[in-house]
Amino acid sequence: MKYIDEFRDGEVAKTLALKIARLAQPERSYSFMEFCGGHTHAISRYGLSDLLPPNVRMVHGPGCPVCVLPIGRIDMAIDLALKQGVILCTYGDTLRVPASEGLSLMKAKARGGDIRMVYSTLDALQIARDNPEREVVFFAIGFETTTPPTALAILQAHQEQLSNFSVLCCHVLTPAAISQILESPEVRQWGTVPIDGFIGPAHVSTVIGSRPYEFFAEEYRKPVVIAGFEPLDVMQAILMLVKQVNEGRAEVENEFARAVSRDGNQKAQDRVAEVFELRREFEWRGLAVVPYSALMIREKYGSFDAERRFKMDYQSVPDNKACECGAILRGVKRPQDCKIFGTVCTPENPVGSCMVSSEGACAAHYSYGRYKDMTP
Amino acid sequence: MKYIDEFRDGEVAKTLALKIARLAQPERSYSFMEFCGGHTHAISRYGLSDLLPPNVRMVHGPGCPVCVLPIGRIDMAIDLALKQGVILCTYGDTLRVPASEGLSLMKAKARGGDIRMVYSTLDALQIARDNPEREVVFFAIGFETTTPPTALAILQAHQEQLSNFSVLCCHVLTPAAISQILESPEVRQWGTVPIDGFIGPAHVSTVIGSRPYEFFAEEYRKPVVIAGFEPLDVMQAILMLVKQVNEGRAEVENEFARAVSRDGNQKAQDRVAEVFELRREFEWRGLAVVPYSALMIREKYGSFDAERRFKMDYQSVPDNKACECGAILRGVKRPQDCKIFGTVCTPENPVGSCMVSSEGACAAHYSYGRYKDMTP
Amino acid sequence: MIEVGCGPAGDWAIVDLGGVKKEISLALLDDVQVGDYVILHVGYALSKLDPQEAERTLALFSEMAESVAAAS
Amino acid sequence: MIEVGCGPAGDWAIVDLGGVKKEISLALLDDVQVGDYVILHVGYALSKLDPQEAERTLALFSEMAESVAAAS
Amino acid sequence: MSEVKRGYVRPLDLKHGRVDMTHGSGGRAMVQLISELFTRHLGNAYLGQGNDGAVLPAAVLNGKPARLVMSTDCHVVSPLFFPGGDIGCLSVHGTLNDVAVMGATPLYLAAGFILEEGFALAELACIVESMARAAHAAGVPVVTGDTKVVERGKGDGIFITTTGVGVLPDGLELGGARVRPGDVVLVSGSMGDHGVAIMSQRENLSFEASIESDTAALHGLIAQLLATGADIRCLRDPTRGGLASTLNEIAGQSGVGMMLHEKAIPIKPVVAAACEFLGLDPLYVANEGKLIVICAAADAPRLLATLRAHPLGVDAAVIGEVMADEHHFVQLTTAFGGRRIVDWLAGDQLPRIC
Amino acid sequence: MSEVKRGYVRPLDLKHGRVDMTHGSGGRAMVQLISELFTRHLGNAYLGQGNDGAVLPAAVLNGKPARLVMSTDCHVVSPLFFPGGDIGCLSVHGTLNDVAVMGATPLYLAAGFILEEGFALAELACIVESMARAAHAAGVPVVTGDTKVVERGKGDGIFITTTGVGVLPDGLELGGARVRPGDVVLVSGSMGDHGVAIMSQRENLSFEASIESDTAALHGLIAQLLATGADIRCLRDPTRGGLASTLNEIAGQSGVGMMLHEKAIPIKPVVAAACEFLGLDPLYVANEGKLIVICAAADAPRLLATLRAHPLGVDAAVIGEVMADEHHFVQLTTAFGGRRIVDWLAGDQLPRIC
Ligand code: SF4
Ligand code: SF4
Ligand SMILES: [Mg+2]
Ligand SMILES: [Mg+2]
Ligand SMILES: [Mg+2]
Ligand SMILES: [Mg+2]
Ligand SMILES: [Mg+2]
Ligand SMILES: [Mg+2]
Ligand SMILES: [Mg+2]
Ligand SMILES: [Mg+2]
Ligand SMILES: [Mg+2]
Ligand SMILES: [Mg+2]
Repeated sequence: MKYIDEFRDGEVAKTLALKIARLAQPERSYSFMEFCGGHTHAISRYGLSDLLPPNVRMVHGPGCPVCVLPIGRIDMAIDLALKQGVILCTYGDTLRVPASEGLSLMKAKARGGDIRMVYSTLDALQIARDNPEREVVFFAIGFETTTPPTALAILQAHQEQLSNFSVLCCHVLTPAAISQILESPEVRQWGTVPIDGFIGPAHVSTVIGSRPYEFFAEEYRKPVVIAGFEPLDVMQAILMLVKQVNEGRAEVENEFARAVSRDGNQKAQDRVAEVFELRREFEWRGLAVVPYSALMIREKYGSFDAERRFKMDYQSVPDNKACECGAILRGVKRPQDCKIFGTVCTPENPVGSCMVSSEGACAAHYSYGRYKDMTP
Repeated sequence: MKYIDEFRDGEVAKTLALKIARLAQPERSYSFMEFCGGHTHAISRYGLSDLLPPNVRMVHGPGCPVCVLPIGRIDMAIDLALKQGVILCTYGDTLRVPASEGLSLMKAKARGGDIRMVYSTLDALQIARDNPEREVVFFAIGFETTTPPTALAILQAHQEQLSNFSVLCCHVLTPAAISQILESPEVRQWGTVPIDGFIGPAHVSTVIGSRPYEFFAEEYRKPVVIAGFEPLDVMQAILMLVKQVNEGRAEVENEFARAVSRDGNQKAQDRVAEVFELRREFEWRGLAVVPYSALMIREKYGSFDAERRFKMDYQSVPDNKACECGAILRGVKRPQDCKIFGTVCTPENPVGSCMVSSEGACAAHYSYGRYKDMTP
Repeated sequence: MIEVGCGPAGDWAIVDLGGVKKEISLALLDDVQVGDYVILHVGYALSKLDPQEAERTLALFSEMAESVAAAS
Repeated sequence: MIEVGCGPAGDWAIVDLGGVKKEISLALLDDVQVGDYVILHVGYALSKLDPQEAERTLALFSEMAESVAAAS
Repeated sequence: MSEVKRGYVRPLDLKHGRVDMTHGSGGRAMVQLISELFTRHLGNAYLGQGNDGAVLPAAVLNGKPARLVMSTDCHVVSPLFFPGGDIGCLSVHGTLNDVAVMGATPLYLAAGFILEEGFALAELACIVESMARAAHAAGVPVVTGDTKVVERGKGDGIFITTTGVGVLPDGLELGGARVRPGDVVLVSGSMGDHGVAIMSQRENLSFEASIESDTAALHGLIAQLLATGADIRCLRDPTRGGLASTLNEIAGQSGVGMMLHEKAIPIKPVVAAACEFLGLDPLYVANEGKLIVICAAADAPRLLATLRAHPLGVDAAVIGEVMADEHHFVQLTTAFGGRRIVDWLAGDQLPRIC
Repeated sequence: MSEVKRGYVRPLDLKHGRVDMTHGSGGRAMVQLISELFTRHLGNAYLGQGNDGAVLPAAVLNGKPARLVMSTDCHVVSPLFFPGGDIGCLSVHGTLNDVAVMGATPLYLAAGFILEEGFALAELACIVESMARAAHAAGVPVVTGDTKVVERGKGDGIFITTTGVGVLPDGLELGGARVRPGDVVLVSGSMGDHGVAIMSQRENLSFEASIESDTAALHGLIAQLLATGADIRCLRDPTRGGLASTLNEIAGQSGVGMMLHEKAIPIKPVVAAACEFLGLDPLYVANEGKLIVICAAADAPRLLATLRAHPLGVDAAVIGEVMADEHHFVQLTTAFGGRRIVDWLAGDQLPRIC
């Protein structure tokens, strides 16, 4: 597969690893946060941490779309399916995120909810066309990559006057999350986990471009390297971050220049701006309520807003007490620091959202990396 | 079972048989028509013809409710189920009656029609209550016995304002059918099958009483004996008919006096009169179009009339050319006179309606009596 | 007929036939008492059974039987 | 990207990835040509892949490799 | 760092849990369902092997290699729980009986479960326990199995397909084709109990009647019949389609006719009454613990005696004879003195009974 | 009076006909379906016996009584027809393979059909013909069967449960619990073909890829492996849950760990590409004609050679080793030089693949 296989070459990886090992200064330690779940997955899937020297440590960030959904948002979706009787369409991983009362969308489906996994908003629109007598709600989650398709779906529904279609909008914003982490008292105060730099998102950046990261680099003096999702991309980005740290630089560099420009995809940004506006505040799992960190549907398209249509109010629900997802999403704790990791909480019976998707830190560590925790 | 077992006593039957054999005059033959399918079934089920002398012959009449339904009426029901998407409720035997294009309600059900067998109009009402978002149509067939429950269902739906319930009314009238047979040119002209008397209906007569038969007895000089559905009732009625014929009488006698009065069930008649009025004409299978032989829903309850609600027109459809159901229903032919009896037409694959219900002449003969046709 | 007058409108009854109990409607028949026998059709009682007439009919059969027995 | 401009609005395309062909939407991306490589997400093309930049990145890897090889 | 506690698995929620699609995925959720429900209740050394199939001791009878008998039945009964039983014990009896009526000693059962998404684990547990009890009582283990989960609306709670294997001694030949004119037809008890018990639960019929399904394993009774050494031509359990359809099947296989005697056929009054209500003929109603025995006339009395001496055969009766008839009609002399055909069941307006 | 033409039955309408409830009633309509479809295509002397079960020759291998192996699988695959196969042949291969991986020679199959009201008889005929071809090619007859019909909306067209019986020579012991550290893991060919072929047909995925299911009967290949006399510990077909789940199962049974080598695992480029699209890992995708062989290290080379010499094993490869590990982890060295766990499949967002 062109432009994929070349970026997965194990031989090249070895040399990159060697280079990182040489550049990393033994007397200091490097902690880099990969913001994106896609990077988390690549790191675990390819066993990248085995290739890094012990003093270069990757910290998982809050960029797994399902991980940051608070329980109350899943509860709203379940309510739509079970109480309002809608056809609820959603992306696959969302199905297993734990909600209140031991439910999840998967379990709500087993209880009779008409919940359908879709691969694209186009599928959800088609389901709405095919079931004119039913209400069809698309449970829209994700960062800036999944937002433009949702915007297009609403524009399309508007044009077709598809009056049985609506969207439960839970789209969130990457820059707001990064700010929150950088301003989190824990992250700033807990001396043992300083973040020395960020691997910037791949797909998100194709949409928003590299410019939004310039603020962080300057304001918080943190180097950012935007990287593709392939393992060599990640290795290269780490190398570039080590260099910046060594050289005392804090710049935005673009390892993923083959797909990311400084300004991003203007057409996609326009569509998003047409349909959505900033939410005054939004609760994230692990990051608490973050001001202006999410999108809501504009008044003009209000008839496609499931929250308006079904007169729903968001109810905050506390996470399971034992669950450390919040600290993990902020990069303060690691999965293995959670007392119930791998026992009560497993991918089959996730207690927290980080145990659901393979982009979640706990699931990635459980599925790919927990051999490291074992006493040999 | 009290009042049932006593009327099925085989020992008594033997003495009744002996008595009939003695009374029946060897030089003449007796042909009696049992109007009702219930009697047809009893005769076959208990093997009554084995107990009769050869010159006493029973002729099956048109009193099997599903047998007299013309194809076009079943087509209307199928259309409601397949094209209008209603929940169609009907009594069991109706499911297998052949319709156009090789269909039946059973096959329409396999093709996706939501067709439900009910035991009572009460079930149909309940289905309508349970499915407020669906149209529910009760396919109402039968003679004067099933008409009062349909009338009650409409009155009840009216009272409850059950606006998704309606009735495809195919209720027919016994006296009109008997008249038609007596006035049928074939029956009157075809010298070989003179009808010497009638066994009058059991359950129908509990509703309409014995009075309506007095007209036939007088006008056409035919004895009528109303009989219960138990085998001894039938034997006794035959005995009474033989006597009347021998004595040259043509009276209405009531063997079923334990349940039938001269005036019938006035309450039931009132309910029927409240809801229904005479149809100007109705096509019967085998008897062609018979004037004033069926009921339709009065204007007042017109919103419960499926024909009005779904703007349906009755389309007459000719029977299968080979099928002799018409002649059989008029008593002119016997099942075994049909060329396709037992070969192309069997209870599994009925071609005509008489092969469907065990009250139908062909099905009764096929299922219970065809050993008699076999060369030994 | 083992129970009469149940249901909201009081026109329901429970009948017993050889140990099988079933709820039926009395909406088409007045004055039914516990102990009465009724003719049933599609869930409705259509008419009461007159025990005297039943006995008379049965007697007619027996009479026949006797007269035949006497004659043969 | 093996076919571009299908569908009623002309913003559909068929992509080929290692022998797998799939219909995707070009509604978020202009000026796509047959032969272009694109970044896909949930059925949409999000951006075009710049072959020169890709080569440059790959060259960067190789360069590293050489420099390491030379050093060791 | 807390070390992973090895082997810990949060147990199935047997009270409120439901089957979901992950239980059929081939992953750990499926393995958990199998071990906490199926293996736990049905467990035996064979099932415990946990391989793709069960390895079973050789098919040997009295030291000699014996022929095998194999039979399979899908069970789709609705409702799943009915007076006198449930789909679990029914699925054991239904297949054991098919093996046993061949004259074979049933040895092993396999069970395949098709579960509908949303099915309550509590009901599943009841059903599996009932299967386990039935298999245990019959002395025939469930040695292998399979579980699939289908989406809601693509199934009906649970379907169970069981397959039985048994051994048949050399020299014993039973079968529908071995019946000859002059043979005698017996039944082991009253007809129609199972079907009426099922129908009494059907929503829009729901009558009340003290009738239970007769579901039972017949191989014990059959072993006693075979031990008499009588000349048995054919054994069969009159399940779906009832006595009438089963006898028509045999008549066709052997190319004979039969004459039954209505008065001789045992039918419980309450079953007769329920059939009267529903307009059904009890001869077409299903049984799940009854046996048809067709034997040489001379052997009928002692087989009848053997039947009646067994708890499952107390109401046994001789109900008719086999005769030559090129039309293969099953006929009946009515209690009334008349005669009629007892034909195959035509159509079906009954609920799913097995 | 026209005499009844004996034996005449209007044939099934295989072109436009559909399954209706009467086909499951136990009456003549059901008998007709069985004879015109099932017996006609699957027909053999055993099935032709037409009794409640099939009487089968004794379980003897080389003149000695042999142990039996029994296995059952329910097949609920959707769609019913997919590139390279259909539910009919799949239901034959799926069960034959489970018997064969036990080391047994499959001898007999039983088949239970659960049909949904409305299912087209034409499709049913295609499926039964495909089963018949597969059974014929494998030399294993379907000796007994059962058919049930459920109401529309209570099934999904057709479910087929097959049960296989085979014989296992004395002395041959294979099983998931016999694997030891130092053993070698082989696969007979590329992983994930079947699952990707199924997914390519899924309505809202529907991608185009020239990939066919690998569904095939493996007992011929297995016989050749056994004939080498090599020390095979365990054979298994990595079906539902794919290679990953199957190896985890074995690791748990034997109490060992495994180390696989990503580069060594054969995966077709088109399968890799489809998995890339769908965000799946091919190690979790189902196969229906592939074999896992775990053997003593010394025997790996000749087993690999034997596999590669067979048409079903041309792409065979050694993919890893067994090692001691009290945690029973299956691990993998990535093509990248890293190391990770290959865990059980968790969750399931895949269509029904078997
Ligand atoms: S292991 Fe589970 S409970 Fe603990 S932090 Fe991770 S997701 Fe939350
Ligand atoms: S046998 Fe069939 S076709 Fe002939 S008259 Fe009777 S119902 Fe009609
Ligand atoms: Mg069977
Ligand atoms: Mg059975
Ligand atoms: Mg049987
Ligand atoms: Mg299996
Ligand atoms: Mg269902
Ligand atoms: Mg199996
Ligand atoms: Mg299998
Ligand atoms: Mg297997
Ligand atoms: Mg069967
Ligand atoms: Mg379906």
